[in-house]
Amino acid sequence: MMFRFEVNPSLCTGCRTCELACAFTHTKNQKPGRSRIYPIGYAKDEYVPVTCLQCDEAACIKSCMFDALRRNEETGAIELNLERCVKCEACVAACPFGCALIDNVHEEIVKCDLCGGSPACAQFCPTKALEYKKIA
Amino acid sequence: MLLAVIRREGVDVPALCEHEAIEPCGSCRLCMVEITKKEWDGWKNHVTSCLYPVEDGLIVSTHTDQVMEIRKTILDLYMARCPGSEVIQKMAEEYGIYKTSYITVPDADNCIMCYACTRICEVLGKSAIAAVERGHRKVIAPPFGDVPPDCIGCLSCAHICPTDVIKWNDEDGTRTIWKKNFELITCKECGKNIISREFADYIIEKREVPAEYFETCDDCKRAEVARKMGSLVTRAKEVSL
Amino acid sequence: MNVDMDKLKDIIGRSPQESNFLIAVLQDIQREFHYLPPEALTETARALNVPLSKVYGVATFYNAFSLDPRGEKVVRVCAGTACHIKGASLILEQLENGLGIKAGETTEDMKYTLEVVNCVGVCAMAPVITVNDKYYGNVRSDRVMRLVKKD
Amino acid sequence: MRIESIDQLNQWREKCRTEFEAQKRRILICLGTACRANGAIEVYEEFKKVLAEKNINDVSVEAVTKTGCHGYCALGPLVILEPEGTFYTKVKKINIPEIVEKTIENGEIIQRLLYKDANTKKRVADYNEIPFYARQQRIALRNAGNIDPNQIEHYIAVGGYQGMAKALTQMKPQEVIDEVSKSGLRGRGGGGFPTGRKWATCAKVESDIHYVICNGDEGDPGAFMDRTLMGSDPHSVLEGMIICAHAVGSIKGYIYVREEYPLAVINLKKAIEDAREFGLLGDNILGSDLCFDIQVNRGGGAFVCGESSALMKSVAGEIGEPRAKYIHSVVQGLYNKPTVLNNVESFATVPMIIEKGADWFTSFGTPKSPGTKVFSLAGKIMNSGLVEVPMGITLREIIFDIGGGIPNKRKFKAVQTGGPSGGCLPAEKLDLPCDFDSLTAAGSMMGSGGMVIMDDRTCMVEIARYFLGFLVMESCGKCVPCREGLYQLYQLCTKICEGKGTEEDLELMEKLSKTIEIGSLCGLGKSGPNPFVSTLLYFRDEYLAHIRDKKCPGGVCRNLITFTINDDCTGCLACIKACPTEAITGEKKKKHILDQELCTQCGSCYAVCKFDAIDIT
Repeated sequence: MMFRFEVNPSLCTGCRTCELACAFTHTKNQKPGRSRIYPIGYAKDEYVPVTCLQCDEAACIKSCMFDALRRNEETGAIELNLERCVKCEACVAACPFGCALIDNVHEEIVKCDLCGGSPACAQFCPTKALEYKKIA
Repeated sequence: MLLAVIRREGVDVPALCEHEAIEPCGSCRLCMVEITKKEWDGWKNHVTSCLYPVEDGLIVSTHTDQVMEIRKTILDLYMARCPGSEVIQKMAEEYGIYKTSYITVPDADNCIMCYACTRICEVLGKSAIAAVERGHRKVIAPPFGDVPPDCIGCLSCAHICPTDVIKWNDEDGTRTIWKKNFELITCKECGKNIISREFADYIIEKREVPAEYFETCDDCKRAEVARKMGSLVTRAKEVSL
Repeated sequence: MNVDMDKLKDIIGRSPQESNFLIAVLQDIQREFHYLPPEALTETARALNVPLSKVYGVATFYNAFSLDPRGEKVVRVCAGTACHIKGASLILEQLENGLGIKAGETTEDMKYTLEVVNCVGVCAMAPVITVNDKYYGNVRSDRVMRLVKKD
Repeated sequence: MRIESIDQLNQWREKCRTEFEAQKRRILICLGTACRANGAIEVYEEFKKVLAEKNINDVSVEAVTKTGCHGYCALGPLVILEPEGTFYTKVKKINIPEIVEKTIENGEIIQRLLYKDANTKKRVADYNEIPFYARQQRIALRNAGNIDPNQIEHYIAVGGYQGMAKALTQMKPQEVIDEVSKSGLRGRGGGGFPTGRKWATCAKVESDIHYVICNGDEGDPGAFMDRTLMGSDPHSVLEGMIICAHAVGSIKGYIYVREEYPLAVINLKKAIEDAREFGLLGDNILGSDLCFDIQVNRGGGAFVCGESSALMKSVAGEIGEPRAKYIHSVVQGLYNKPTVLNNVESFATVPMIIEKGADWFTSFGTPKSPGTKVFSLAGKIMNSGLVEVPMGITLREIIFDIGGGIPNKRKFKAVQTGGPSGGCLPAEKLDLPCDFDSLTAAGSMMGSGGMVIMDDRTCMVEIARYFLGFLVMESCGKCVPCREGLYQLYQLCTKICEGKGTEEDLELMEKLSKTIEIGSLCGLGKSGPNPFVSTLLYFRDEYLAHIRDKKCPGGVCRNLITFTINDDCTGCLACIKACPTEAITGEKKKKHILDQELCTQCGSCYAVCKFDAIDIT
């Protein structure tokens, strides 16, 4: 089974619910960290939610010298093992889409892990601009 | 290793020199625990759990009086060695030590000589720094105490250091660490600092990541993604109109 | 100080160019030059394909190596247990005063280097000093300076 | 010439033996390091020169044999004239013409060069009758001082490589292991681990390669057995290693020799070359399946490299830092391959066990510590040197009967055994048998066999401080209890020596010692506090004297002693010349005066005074 984010920018209102959902889902120590997803405005009142594409040839995995990023074969998500991460930011620099992020609150790298298979961002998107769909 | 199992079970055992990205080395001795087995007839041993292989039938005690005494003494010794380290102070306070019983080591910095930095640099494949001298005179330093020729300015050593001893500075597109200056790649769009040129080159060479990925910062790359997707939407709208 | 690079390469070339010969190569260089010049470490690192930091680490870890040029005569005071209880520290003190340097240092005229060694294994003749490769046993503190000067 | 079978070896042996024995008159000159330092090389050259000039019947220049250390280092240079066994001590170059003329030509013994028994005042001609030798049982030292270490023919002539031949041609590897196990041989490097068990474990590990390493990194200050063995009888070490290689299935061996032992390196290298030439090392040794070669690695000069895992790191060309040995090095040793590591003396003993059998070996020593042990005697003792005695002999026998007791009529205070990791035993323990378990139980250890004897002019607190200082310098610095703990222990001990210590300090030291013992990563750290712990156990009063009374009973700690000149002063001026601070003044033949203001308590005057005229209080 394969899942994929389906983004319909025309439905996105830039309400940032996805951001909140992401940050709270990954909350640690009562401090909500940085979201892994961003609605980015590209024109007046026009937004696109941008998040990790879990690339097949992932530059983030390749660039990590310490093997902290690995693909979860079950969900297909590229997951960051924080215990192995030394915060060198190589993945942040290498991701061609800018989707490996730095969380300045917890001082660590954050990376979309598809919430273990059912991404909160898609679940909470009020306009269905973002959907997590089965494709095969 | 045993430490991972102990932690998995939710038991808090302190450790300073341990990190998943590097091989355990057993230098800080804080993760020491008492082990025994039924068939050992009451014989006990103290081992560093970061290095001890997991075995069937092992009975592990993490907080016996003896173990606590060892941790206390070690933290007491650390307090004499690293009088300025907040990490050490906090840890020691948890064990009821507020002031060291020993003489403060002259000229000591906050380095606890755990080799995390040298080990991570070795994993990286550079080994730009190493332990120099031995015994109580030992320090972590680049060759000849000079600018390390093999350093690529990735900051892994500084980030992994448990007591934050390794200082670095990013200023005006230049990164300085171990007294060595590195050119920082600045985003061609917004001018934000990305990573050092040498580190990027190393990744490009070793891991075959396209060089152009490193030319723009993450913010600008995301904005670019949004722009591209947006343009598709705009075009679709134009078509439907 | 200029180092004869040809000689250096020749010495390094005598051993197999493998990392496990690092200590042996450094020992050969030390024997030839009486210390390890910086060029020697860099060249060894290159030839044996060992990180320079490790070469430097090894060179500073072991007593056998010196990173500073040493004097014509290397005076070593044995500080083994037997020598210690027979007054080695007094002998060291006399030498330090007499030569005007501390243990581990070299006189400015590059004539003498003073070192303390753990044990040279001639405990039967304690206290012992060696001057270059020559051993002197049952050394007396009041005569040690004369001994060193005449050697 | 390559020896390819046991028959060829036996033929060669016959030839060597005939040649060796044809030389009726042999002049053995000890060229051990101590004798060398006292001019043994000049003695050797002079003998050859004089004999060449004289041209005496039956006594050719070849009769002059340079041997390795004979053990009685205190009396060097030593010259032994065979076949009578006449033992000349402290021989000088100028004595040679006389020896040649009188003893060699006319059979007359020169009395004044003979050993003089301190008690009976009698001169002894045959060295076997000298107490120093009479009590010894030489197994490991069997050839030391009797053969030229650089001539493989000598070793062959006296029965060398016979044990190896037996093992290779008549015994399966398991049989060799069984024999060694049965002999009860325990590691002579100090740990006392059963050698047979070590070999058996290693042999069982499946691996593409097994290594054999000989630990010749004799780092204990005050010990010199291994130096002597490697320098005087290198082939015995090689033979032991070859037997081990056969037992565990190894093809590659290393000998790790201490940097400070140049002679041992030279002699070992020569022995290896010769053994290779005769096919005793290399492929298919004696026509068997065994292919084995040995390489000499010079140590870098670090005490910690005596520790097995550090030594293996050093052999691999790295920094000698130990690793935690939760997986033993017999399973994962050098380059992570199964490795047998034994001490020089253990390997030198093995050929005799194979040749003569385990039962013969267990006839010496005690049931739990069979065999003999080489001890080096040094410090405040009459007969310093090397002795090999059966295990279980008491300290008293070694120190007083063999060692001749304490010089200058001083009192015995303590004996330090086992080097920096060992401990100091007091006079009450003199009747303790010397075996692995008794010494450990008494708070010391066998170690490699170094014994440093101390008289009443030794301060036990200062000795503890000395060893701690040594260990602080020699700690590799990897783990905290050892690096920081020993440093603090040393600082506290220094405080006591300076008269600034308190009883709380002592308590803190005891507590700290416990943590270092349990918490350290390797043996160096774990045994690091031993010098302090054992001196405190037996000499607590001395610590208290420093703390409470601000006195140093041994008269060593400078802050706590005063020097005075008593009426025995003859006015010889010696102390005046020796005093570095010009604190002593006076005229010839008049009692000298010491100015306490200027005195730095360095002890120079005491060291030079021949009339016991300096008092230390």
